[in-house]
Amino acid sequence: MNDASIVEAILFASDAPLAAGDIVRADEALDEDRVEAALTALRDEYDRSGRAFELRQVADGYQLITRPEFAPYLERFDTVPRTSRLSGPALEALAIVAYRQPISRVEVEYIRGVNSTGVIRTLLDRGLIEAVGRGEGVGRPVLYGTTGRFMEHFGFASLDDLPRPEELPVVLRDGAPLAGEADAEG
Amino acid sequence: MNDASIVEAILFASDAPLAAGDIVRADEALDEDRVEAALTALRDEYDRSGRAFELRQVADGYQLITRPEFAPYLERFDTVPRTSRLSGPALEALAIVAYRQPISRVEVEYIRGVNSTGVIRTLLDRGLIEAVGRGEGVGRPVLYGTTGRFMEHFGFASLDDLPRPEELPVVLRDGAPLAGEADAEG
Amino acid sequence: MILERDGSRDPGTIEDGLLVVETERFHGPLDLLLHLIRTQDIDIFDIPIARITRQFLTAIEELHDGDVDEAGEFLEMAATLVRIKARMLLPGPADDEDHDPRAELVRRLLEYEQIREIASRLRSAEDDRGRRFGKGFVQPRSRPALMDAPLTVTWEDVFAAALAIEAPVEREREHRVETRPVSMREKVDLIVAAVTQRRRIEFAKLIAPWKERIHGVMTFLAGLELGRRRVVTLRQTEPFSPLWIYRGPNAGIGSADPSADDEALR
Repeated sequence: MNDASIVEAILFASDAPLAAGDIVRADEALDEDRVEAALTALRDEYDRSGRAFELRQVADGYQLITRPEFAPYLERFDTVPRTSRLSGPALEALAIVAYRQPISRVEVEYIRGVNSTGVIRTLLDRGLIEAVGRGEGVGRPVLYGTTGRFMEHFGFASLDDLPRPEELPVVLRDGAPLAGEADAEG
Repeated sequence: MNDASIVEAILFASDAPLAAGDIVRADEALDEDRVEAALTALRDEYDRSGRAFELRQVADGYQLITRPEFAPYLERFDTVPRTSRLSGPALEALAIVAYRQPISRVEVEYIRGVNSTGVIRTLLDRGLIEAVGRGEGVGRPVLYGTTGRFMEHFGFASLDDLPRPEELPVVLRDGAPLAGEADAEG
Repeated sequence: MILERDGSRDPGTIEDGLLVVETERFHGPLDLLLHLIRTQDIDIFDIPIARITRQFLTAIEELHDGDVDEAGEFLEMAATLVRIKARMLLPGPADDEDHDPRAELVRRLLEYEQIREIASRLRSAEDDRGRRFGKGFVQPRSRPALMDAPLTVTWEDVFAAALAIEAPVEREREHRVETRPVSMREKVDLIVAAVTQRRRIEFAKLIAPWKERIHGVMTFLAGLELGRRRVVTLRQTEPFSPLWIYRGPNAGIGSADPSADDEALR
């Protein structure tokens, strides 16, 4: 049983991305270097042999995932589970949390200009954000941050995959990316 | 896009077995003969290239599944949880059980606003909560409370030590009415 | 009220020189304001507050069926715009470059626009990811022996989760509060009738019969508009003291011509 086969079996049987550090637990003989080498070998092999799926890095984990060109065929099947898209308001709130984390609900609401209790609840329920601490000040508000599930939902390998404020067409006059001085008193 | 790749993508992404007659739906150009030929080609290819998974025919159709010889690795793997942390929803459910015990699953769900079967299962598996009795009313629901392991882990000598109850949201305060009871059990 | 913005449709149309906007298409007051500014090629650093305020008020007057909370957010913004407009008319020590009353609004608009751009990038990433599918069938496995697993959760984690829990009644309240639409016109008539009868009236009295905030805001806006047209005079001796509305020099002029009123109130 070679390393690559073991790693393949584990990725194949997993319903969530796995980090190299998780995969090593499959066997005492494995270590992270060997797992990384096996992952590289698998990635090359899937590409070379024209598999319909590929090995992809997401957040700090790896997963097997179909290549995008098969989407039109797969969308015809009820037995192929699909993740539902987020609503516009939910995406807006999520964008704010992603760039300004850790951030309280009230701050999100100030930036959006509208009550955001419902969308924050949705994002929490979908595991895209989580409570990461508590802020200073009155009521010590819960602060939110994004999760690994967030990375997976958008297919980001790391936070560096998020669009950078400076490459967006819209910038503040002084070029400061999303000035952090917003007081949340609304 | 060859037939075998399309069939592979579909079997990979489907959460239920598919018969050749189902798979033809993927593309107008396909027919059952071509699908059967693709299935045979895939089976041979997986065997020849030593994949950790195989094409298996079950009662309802075809499925991709890891080969039995990898079971020991998967089992080993399964015995080690992926994370030593609790998810946000699990933390929330634990907080509710801690402050409102004894409490039924339905009441936890009422407070959280979402189905909580999974997180309660996790907390039970973690040994942080346990069944402590049965409630009144229809179905006499199981009531949960925290365990000795919970006390030990968080370093509490007694439940009266749970800190800062005065800061809690009203719904978690001792004696606050659980309005969900009537609905949930009616 | 919050519907998906659909990029393929233009949510605003120019009609008789007025911008007609369906507020339902917008995620909130900032979204609407940005739309007004961007579709008219307005320099965001030099917003013509009077014009934008007029257009914004026109847009939210069409907010008839929205629920009260949502309307409140638009009205709050309307009040902010009117406040900025008023501050710009007043000469004073604060009236210089560094203290442009519009500065904070501009900062918020730009920040919001940036967020909107990021959200649209996230949408493309989501679409890309949506074309890739993970493993469908996963073999059933034995339950992990979690009891023996390490656990690094602290009590702070649990307590933070406890504090984040919201009252379930809030979430359950899904029924919509039906409110009669409140128009500026009706508030104008109310104020005019009041000051015709007795020369002056306290603002608080005018809004006392209603508990919804929308009545207060609309009455206040109507008062400001009538003040601008000098139909009434607003007096307040010091901040937070009672606000009095007096009959103004132009009382009785113009109200004879309802169409002129409508025009002025747009």
